[in-house]
Order: sequence, then structure tokens, then C-alpha cells
Amino acid sequence: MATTACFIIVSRNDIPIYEAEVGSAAKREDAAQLHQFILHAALDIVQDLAWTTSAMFLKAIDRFNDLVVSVYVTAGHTRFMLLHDSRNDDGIKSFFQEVHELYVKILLNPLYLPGSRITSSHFDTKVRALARKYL
Amino acid sequence: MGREVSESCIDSLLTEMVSTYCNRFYANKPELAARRIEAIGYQVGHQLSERYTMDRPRFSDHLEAIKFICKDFWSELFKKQIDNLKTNHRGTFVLQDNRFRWLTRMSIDQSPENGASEDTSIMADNKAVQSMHLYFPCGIIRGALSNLGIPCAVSADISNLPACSFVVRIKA
Amino acid sequence: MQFFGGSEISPSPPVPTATGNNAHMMYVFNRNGVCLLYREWNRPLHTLNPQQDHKLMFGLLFSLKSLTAKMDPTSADKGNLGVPQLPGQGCSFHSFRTNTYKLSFMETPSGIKIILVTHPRTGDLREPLKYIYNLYVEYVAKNPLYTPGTSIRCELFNTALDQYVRSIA
Amino acid sequence: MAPAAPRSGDAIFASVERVNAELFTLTYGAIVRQLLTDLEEVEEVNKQLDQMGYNIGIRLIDEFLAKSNVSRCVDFKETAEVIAKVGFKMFLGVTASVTNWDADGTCCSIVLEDNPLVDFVELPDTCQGLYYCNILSGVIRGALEMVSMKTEVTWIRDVLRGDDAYELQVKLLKQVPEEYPYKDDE
Repeated sequence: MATTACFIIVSRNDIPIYEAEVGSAAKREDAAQLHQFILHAALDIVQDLAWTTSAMFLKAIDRFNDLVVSVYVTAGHTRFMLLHDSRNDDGIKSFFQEVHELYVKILLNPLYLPGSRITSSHFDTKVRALARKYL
Repeated sequence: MGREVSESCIDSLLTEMVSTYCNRFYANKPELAARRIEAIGYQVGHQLSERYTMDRPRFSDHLEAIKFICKDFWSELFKKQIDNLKTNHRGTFVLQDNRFRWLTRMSIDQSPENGASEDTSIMADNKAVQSMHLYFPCGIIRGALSNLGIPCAVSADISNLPACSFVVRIKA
Repeated sequence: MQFFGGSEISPSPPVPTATGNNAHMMYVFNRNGVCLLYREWNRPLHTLNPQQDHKLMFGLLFSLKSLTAKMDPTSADKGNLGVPQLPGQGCSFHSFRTNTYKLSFMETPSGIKIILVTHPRTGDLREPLKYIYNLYVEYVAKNPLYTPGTSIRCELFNTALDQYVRSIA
Repeated sequence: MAPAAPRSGDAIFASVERVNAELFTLTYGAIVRQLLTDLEEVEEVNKQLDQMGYNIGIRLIDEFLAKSNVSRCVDFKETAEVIAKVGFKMFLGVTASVTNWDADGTCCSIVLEDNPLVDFVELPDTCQGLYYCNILSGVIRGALEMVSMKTEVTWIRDVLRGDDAYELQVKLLKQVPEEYPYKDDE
């Protein structure tokens, strides 16, 4: 399991709608902030790459020291971004794919406003479980 | 095949939704009613396009996305594909469904035996109500395309029922 | 059947034993006695204006129903003459015949009454009336442009009705 | 004698034209969401959903009677059973059960385990007072009124509010006989 892993979901309008520290390492506030900063910095790279391929899983698109940024882009251009120190593409891919299914369920809730923060605790629990399973 | 319900469920729900907004909420403000009805369709299209694109690669251009709407998307909704797709290659697409399900039961008496003057007024009303029923599917298409990153305007033409043409104008 | 919006109508129409123009006219009333539809195919004689005509027809059925119920020798619960009944309550008649015409009648629990006046020699029309009720459901009740309780002006319904009635023997 | 009403709606549901339930579920959801935006008051939304249901029930009753071949609805007990066993199956594809009859047979519960209206739905804290499925109570009320039964329909249990099933209480207020609509001096 990855010691460091930070997962965020960014809406089409570049607004983060979900964040989670899913690594096994002890949580540290400053670290979390740094992680999210790195991920946001990588958004531009995603922007450019997204148009060059029709694949959803963009693999590792950026690095920061020993940390890697992997990205998954849905048809609705919602971006799943993961900052991690593990080297397991298949695991990461499955993680993204299953999070995508959870995300679509959230989106299908008629009372959820697309692009708004994901507050469902059920979703949060599931995502963390998937992280333990795949990362 | 996933879960199904009787066609009457969706038909009667749409009929009632339109009459609620047109006759009860905005009786003399059709343009407001139209906006609400379109918004309802927009949300549905927005949700369903994300749903039905889960297991396919993302679209690399507009035509691909429009084709997806005509084929997979339309089939999920109406168990048939769009019958004819035309484009002027300058961002306007015409999607024609030769027998649009939601119009097949719409009918008004055009026989002259009813008093002519009364008839024309009724005809006018009916035309108006009829077009009200089109804002929902137009909203669905606009919602689906905007979710796929294609902002556009959608209108419908029913000059030859039960055929219906949806005109998609992509905003440059 | 392209008319039916893809959905087949059940029960499927009874096979006519002979075709011809046996139908004179048809009435549809709702539970409030409003005449939703009057359709005429072959009626040489008009003695009343439409309103009187409809009112008379409704009154005839109304009294006939309470009479037939009153005279029912089998059932214990008969209303008193003229005392209103629930649709479908007590026994109900489905047709009567004179030397010049036959009147067939069907009433649904929702109070929809369908009256078909035909040539006296036409046979049992209970199934055909059921079928006409199904046409009503497909083309009137399900027509988004139709407001329940108002008079029926649906092209598809009239077309289907005229076509079907021609097959009644 | 009139043919007996079918005991279940499976055959009818199999024979009618059917559509993707997601389209129906999401359309209903989008309507609820739009009503919440337009009316703001949750109570008012409940009221409007019930009113919409009532109008739908008035339209749907004839299709129900025609397809189920029910030719008389005089006994409330019988009618409630048919609505639950045949009506729900024939339109929503789910079966409802009828329970909790009171002594004089004028009040019962219709219980739904499975309900296509609520797939994907999670109630946010902002609409706690909402009866999300309130359209159903309206449909039942409207349909029964067309067969001469004035009823009062209220929610007893609601899964979206943490209960284990959906339960609607249907109370018969009175049966309305058919009146002769014309005054004789007309």
C-alpha cells in the first residue's frame, strides 16, 4: 500500500469538489496542503494532454521528487488526480475506474448539483476502501 | 437490459410536468414555463451522457459526440437510433427522428366540422402546447452535449408529425 | 400497427363476421354526464338539438340502469328507483333492441359510458365496445394534448374509430 | 358475469410498451429538483407533487381498467388489492402488498419494498421535510377518486427517511355515487 497518496476530484470548471489523503503515512496538515498544491499545479499539463488522447486514464503525467501524479479524465471532463509514491499502474487504473462508477452514482442523484462539493460520507468511505485495496 | 417501467409512466409524467408549468405555474408566461421545462431536460441529459459514456473512450471531436447522441444515447432512451443526420460542416447539425415516440400520441382534430373560428383558435393553442412538449427533449440533447464539453443551442421542428427534427447549433 | 404508438391494443379486435355500414352513431359520456364525444355515421333523422339529444340519451341510460337493477330478481342489494348507484354496482344491461335499431352500452368503473347505436340485426357488441374503450385509452387518455373531462377532438382517435366501426357486423 | 380481475400484473407488464427506468427515474428527480428551486418551501413541493400525482391518477385509471379488464370497483378491499398487486406491477414493474387492515375495512397500508422512483437518490440535509415520492400518494388518490372512492393517502414509512420500506396509508372517506347531472327544468 502507498505510504503517500493524495486523491482529489476536480470539476470541469477547475474547482476541487473532493479531496482525501489516502496514504498509510501519518496525516500531516502541511503535507496535505503541499500535495494539493502539486496536484493543482499539474492541471495545466492535464489540460494539454487531454486533447492529445481519447483515453480516460492518462497514467503518470508529472513528478515531484519521488512522488508521481496520475490522472483520469471522464467524458464530462471531470478530472480524478492522484499523487502517489507507489508504482502500480494497474492498481491505480482499477482505482480510478471504480471511483468513476461511484462518482457517476453521485452524479445520478437528482438532488446533487453537478460541480458542487461531494459531501456524501458513503462516497468518502468507499473511496478510502478502494485506496486500501488498490494503492 | 436494465430495469424498465411502463411507457405510460414517463408519458404521463411528461404530460403532467408540461401542464403543471404551462397551465398552473406560468399560465400566461409561456417563455418562463419553457425555460423551466428545458432546464429539467438539461439536467436529465447532463446526467445520462456521463452515465452512458462510462465505458467508452472520450470524444476527440464534435462529430463523434453528435454521432454518439444519434446512436448509443438515443437507443438507450428510445430503443431506436436517430434516422437521419445532416450537417452544414459549420457547426449546425440536424438530427431527424422519423417517428419521435413522445409525439406519436399527440393529435388534434383538424376536421372542418367544428366551427371554423373556434377551430383555428384551438389549433393555435394546440400548436403552442405541442411546442411546449419539445423543450424537454431539446433540453436533454443540450444537457448531454454540454456535459461532453460542447456548448450549443437546440431547437426542434415538427412540421411533419410524427417526424421530429432537432437542430443543434454549436456555439463557436 | 403504426397508429398505436408502437404498443398493441388489447384485447385485439374481434373478427367481424361480415363488414358493412351498420353503425348509426356513438356517444361517449364521462362520470359527470358530460358528453365527451358524439360521432355520427348514418343518421337520417334529427329531431332535437345536440344538447337535448345528449341529455335525453344520458337520462335514458340513467333511468334504465336503476330500473334494471330494481327489477333484478337475483341480487339482494337493489337501490330504490332513482337512487344513484356506483358505476358497476348492481346488475347492468348491455343492450336493447327495437324494430329499427339496437343500442349497445358499456360503462367502466371510472364512469366512462360508451353507447353505440347500430342496425337492429348487429350481434353482441360487448367485445367491440371494450375495444373502442381501448382506442379511447390509447388515443384520448394518453394524448398529451387532451385535457380530461373536455370534449374529445383527436384526429387519430376519430380515424381509428371510423375505420374500426366499419368492420362491426 | 364480468371476468375476474387478474391476481397479478406480470402478464400485463410483459405485454405493455416499456422504457428504460433510468430515464423515468432521472426525469422525476429533475422535476423534484426544479420544484425545489422554483417553490423554495419543501411543504409546497410536497403539495405540488401530490397534485401532479392526482392529475396523473385521473388519466391513468382508464388504462389500468382497460388493460387489467377490471369491470367493477365497488368493494374497497378488493379495489385496494387490485391496485397494489396489478396496478403497481403494470406501471412500475414492482409489486406492492396490502396490510394493516382496520376492523371495518376502510383503512389499509400499501407497502413497497422496491421503488424505481428513488434509485440513486440521497436526501441532502436541506430537504429533510420532503416526501420525495409524494407523487405516488397523489396517483393513488386520483385513481381511486375516479372509481368513486374519496380517500386520504398519507406516508407512514419512507426509506429515504431511514425506514425499512415505503408504506402508504389509504383511508376511505366515502364512496360517491353517480348523480344525475341535469336539472329537469333545463
